[in-house]
Amino acid sequence: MSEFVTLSEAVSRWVHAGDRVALEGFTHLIPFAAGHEIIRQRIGDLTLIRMTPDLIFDQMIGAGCARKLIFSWGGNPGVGSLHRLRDAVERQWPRPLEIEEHSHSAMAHAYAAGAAGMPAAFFRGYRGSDLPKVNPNIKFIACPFTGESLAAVPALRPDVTIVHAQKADRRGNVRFEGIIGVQKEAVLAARHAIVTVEEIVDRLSDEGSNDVILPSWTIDAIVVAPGGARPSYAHGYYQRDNAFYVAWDAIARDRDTFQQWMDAHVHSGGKGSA
Amino acid sequence: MSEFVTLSEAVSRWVHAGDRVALEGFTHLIPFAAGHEIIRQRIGDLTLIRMTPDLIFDQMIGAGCARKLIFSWGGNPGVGSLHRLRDAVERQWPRPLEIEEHSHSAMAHAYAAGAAGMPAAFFRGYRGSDLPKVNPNIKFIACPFTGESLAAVPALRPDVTIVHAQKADRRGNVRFEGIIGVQKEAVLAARHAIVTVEEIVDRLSDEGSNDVILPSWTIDAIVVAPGGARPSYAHGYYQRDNAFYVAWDAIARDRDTFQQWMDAHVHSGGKGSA
Amino acid sequence: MNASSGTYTATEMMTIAAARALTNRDVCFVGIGLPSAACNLARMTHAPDLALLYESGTLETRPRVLPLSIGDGELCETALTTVSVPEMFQYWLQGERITVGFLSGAQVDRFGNLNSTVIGDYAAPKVRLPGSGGATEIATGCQRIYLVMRHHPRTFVERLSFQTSLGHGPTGRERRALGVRTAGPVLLVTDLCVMTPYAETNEFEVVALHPGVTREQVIAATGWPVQFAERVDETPAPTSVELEALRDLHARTAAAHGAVVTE
Amino acid sequence: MNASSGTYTATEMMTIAAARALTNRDVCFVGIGLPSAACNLARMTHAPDLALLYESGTLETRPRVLPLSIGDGELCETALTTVSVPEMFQYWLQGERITVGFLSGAQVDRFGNLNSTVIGDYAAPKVRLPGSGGATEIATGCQRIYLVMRHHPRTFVERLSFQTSLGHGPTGRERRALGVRTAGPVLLVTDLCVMTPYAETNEFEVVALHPGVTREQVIAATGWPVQFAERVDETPAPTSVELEALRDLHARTAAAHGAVVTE
Repeated sequence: MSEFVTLSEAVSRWVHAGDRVALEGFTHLIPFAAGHEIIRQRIGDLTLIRMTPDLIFDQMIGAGCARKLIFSWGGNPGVGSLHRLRDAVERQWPRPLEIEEHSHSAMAHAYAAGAAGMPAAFFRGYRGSDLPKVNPNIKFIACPFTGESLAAVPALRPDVTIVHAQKADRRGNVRFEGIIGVQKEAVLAARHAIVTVEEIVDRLSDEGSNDVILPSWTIDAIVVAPGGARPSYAHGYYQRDNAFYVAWDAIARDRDTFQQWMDAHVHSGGKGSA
Repeated sequence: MSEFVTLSEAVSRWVHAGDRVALEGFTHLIPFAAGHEIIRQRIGDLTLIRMTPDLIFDQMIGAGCARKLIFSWGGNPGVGSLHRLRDAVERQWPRPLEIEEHSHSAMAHAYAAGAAGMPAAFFRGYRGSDLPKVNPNIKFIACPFTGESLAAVPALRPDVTIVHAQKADRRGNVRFEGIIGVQKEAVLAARHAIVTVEEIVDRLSDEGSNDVILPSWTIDAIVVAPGGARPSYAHGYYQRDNAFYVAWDAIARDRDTFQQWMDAHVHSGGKGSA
Repeated sequence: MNASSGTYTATEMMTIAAARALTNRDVCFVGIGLPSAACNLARMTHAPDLALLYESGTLETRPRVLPLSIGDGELCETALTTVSVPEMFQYWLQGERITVGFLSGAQVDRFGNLNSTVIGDYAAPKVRLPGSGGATEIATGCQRIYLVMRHHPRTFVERLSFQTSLGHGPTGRERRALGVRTAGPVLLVTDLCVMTPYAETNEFEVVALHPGVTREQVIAATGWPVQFAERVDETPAPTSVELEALRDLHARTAAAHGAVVTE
Repeated sequence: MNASSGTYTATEMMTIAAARALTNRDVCFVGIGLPSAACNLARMTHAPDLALLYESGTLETRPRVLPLSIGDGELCETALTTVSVPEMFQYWLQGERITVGFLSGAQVDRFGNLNSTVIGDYAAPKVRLPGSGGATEIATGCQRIYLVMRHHPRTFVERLSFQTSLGHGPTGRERRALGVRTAGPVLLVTDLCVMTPYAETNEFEVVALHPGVTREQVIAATGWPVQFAERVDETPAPTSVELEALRDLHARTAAAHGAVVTE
């Protein structure tokens, strides 16, 4: 059963140094507030998992939280590079970063396999790509019926998954709307789950619906964090801050301007809740 | 792109003797009207595919349409046996019926694999069951990462899938509501798809929704067939006729009463449309 | 099977004893029939937060009447949400999110293995039963399995015609050998008694007799030489609260379905 | 790269030439950037029923402005419906429901293989690029692949640093050997020309030069000894309808995003 707690408590109870931590949200509903709290609590040695690292992992990697990154597309969408990610991979700053690199299809299948309790995902993938040469976690099996070669990757099983959603009800059930990405699978694949939400409501949806809802008993902690996905967006609540995504390119390009920005906007902020 | 046609045209154009035909709908939205049209057109030698054969396959099997049945639970829900199915299996009447028997989990995975373009489905199943001893389409593979034994079944790839839905819009997109079962997967797994619907509407859903909708370009034929799921039900339109499910037990128990019922209610009915 | 014992029937005792095994924190995968009555009774009495899932995809459903089928509209209308059937089997059952699976069958053996496929030879069956449905993977995917079945020598058998669903296996020891991590059947409630597996053998033995039931009745109704635990309790008789809730549920159900409902 | 040729830029010519390749019956998996502009231009001009899918799960989306990212709210708000990302990759892409996949990359070779992973050695890269994203399985899952890239010798290379996505393979013949049934890259539109694979070798050759572009310009901008088809046409210049639609789209986009948008 989920508990309603502060962001600071959620992160300190369920995120530990060395954990495998997934923060999902496909462009939409990226859990920035929670990522910043991890940075503030200086939790390190993490294996960070995310299909699209985006600015949040650029910040966490630049802040030194990550030992390893599992990902499938590491850019600033529509803008260009993630400079802190590149600095870590190309120049080991602020520390070396091990990478496990996949395609989107593989990551999506691996989360779904984790949610489904499978040890691995099997799919038609990686044909003719060099990625299997550099990632030993990509293997191939023969279909027992047709003999076709199929790709296999281990299921993703984060120690904790953190996502942001629009609404929770008072019983701690959570609803996702709009671009729902891989959030449901990432939560169900994890040992523990933290969900930050825009607000608590009395009723999540109409009777007899097929809405995307996770029951309370699949979640450990719910944190009310209005604006917790900014500068990404929350469908029905606020828009993506595209200008900030563009501005980030200049901020992150230089180690000093990055650290100044982090000091001013992350380390100084958020005591106890978002 | 889907075409709007009559039931009679849909069945004669897309269902042929010898085809593998799935009629899905999990208790809810069972495409009875379409099944009756197949019986009226006396299309035979079919491989019928359905997780829960229900009354519709009892009728089609009793009418002699089926050469083979692929299924996972063949009862009259809450009532008892499907007597026409039993008569075919136990006493080869009106003709011998080959059966390929699975569990629900296997059938659901096999449809999903068909929808996903996979040759087979891989899942954690059939452990300790005798079903693999009697169904050569159940195999096991070793997980390439953990060595765990995992079940494999061939993907289901019907020649044609027939389902019933609440609504189509004028462009031929279709929305499913309520208990959605395995209909989406069954349609996407098939070479051709026929959808019978309660009504045509101007607008299927609100802006920005996650509703269960199949685009026009995944469907061949749309047939307006109000009541086309009776005596099963259509969420938002009409209730399940539970009394008929109970009454069917006596009708189907005897070959003569079955044939009289079929003559009176199926063969005499539905010319050209439902 | 309406042998009344005082002011309640044996079936009522069975349903109530089964309902008592469920707790407020359980997440339960519900089969139709006896399990459905027991699960909803528990939810309507001592376990209001019990989460019930049916294989039709309804998550946390709260039906006001018992469904006739596993996919009745009532289940969807009162659910937290309804997911697809593949999702139900992939993320919820196989994902091991379910604490209790409630099963029944046409035959059970001493190790809680179930047959719901055929009586007689598979290729030329004497009786063709409905088949597995969800049972095969429910039996291995849920953390624990509770069984509810009417006691009868043709049902409680020495040897299954067909093993549809794994209990503790033909020798009582197969789960671990097959790599199955879940506990399997830990409770068997009948209209005569309550049984649990003896720790060393996994053979189901009688741990409680329902009020008024004798050991001889159980022995006569069991197709194998049934064992009794060192200490055999008497099942507490139904309370008036339990009985009233169960009878109200059945009355509402009969009124809603407008027809007899087999249980 | 704003070399204007008359009253339109080379980038406008490229986008318009790419848009023309799409038909009203196509179902198109759209990458961000150049592909997105071309696909939406086609939808707004000659192919109003063109179905656009973005990997964020938006089915048949009709954005009024170009998205900055692949998951902008605009895509969801104007979609027929929005599915999960696993479903998008399982049922829609891998299910081979898509007729055209539009891709770009940091490097392309003569056989349409793409690199979007690293420049230099993988373990110690000179430049770490974003990586595959959806591209690896888009390249094999869609019936046909159209490529749109700016022509430059560092982009059109003799040898890729890393083969992220399969075109016709390192020798032009690998698709069939790998059991891939889809056609792969059949069109490459640049800011200088239009290229298609020569049937016998699958090597991309120039089949049309954009107005005012010379063979020498193409040769200078290509990192391999580029071939020209026996007959080389001139790409029809943008019509005023095409140009106006594209410029309106960019103007609406700039207004909506309130910032510069890289294309």
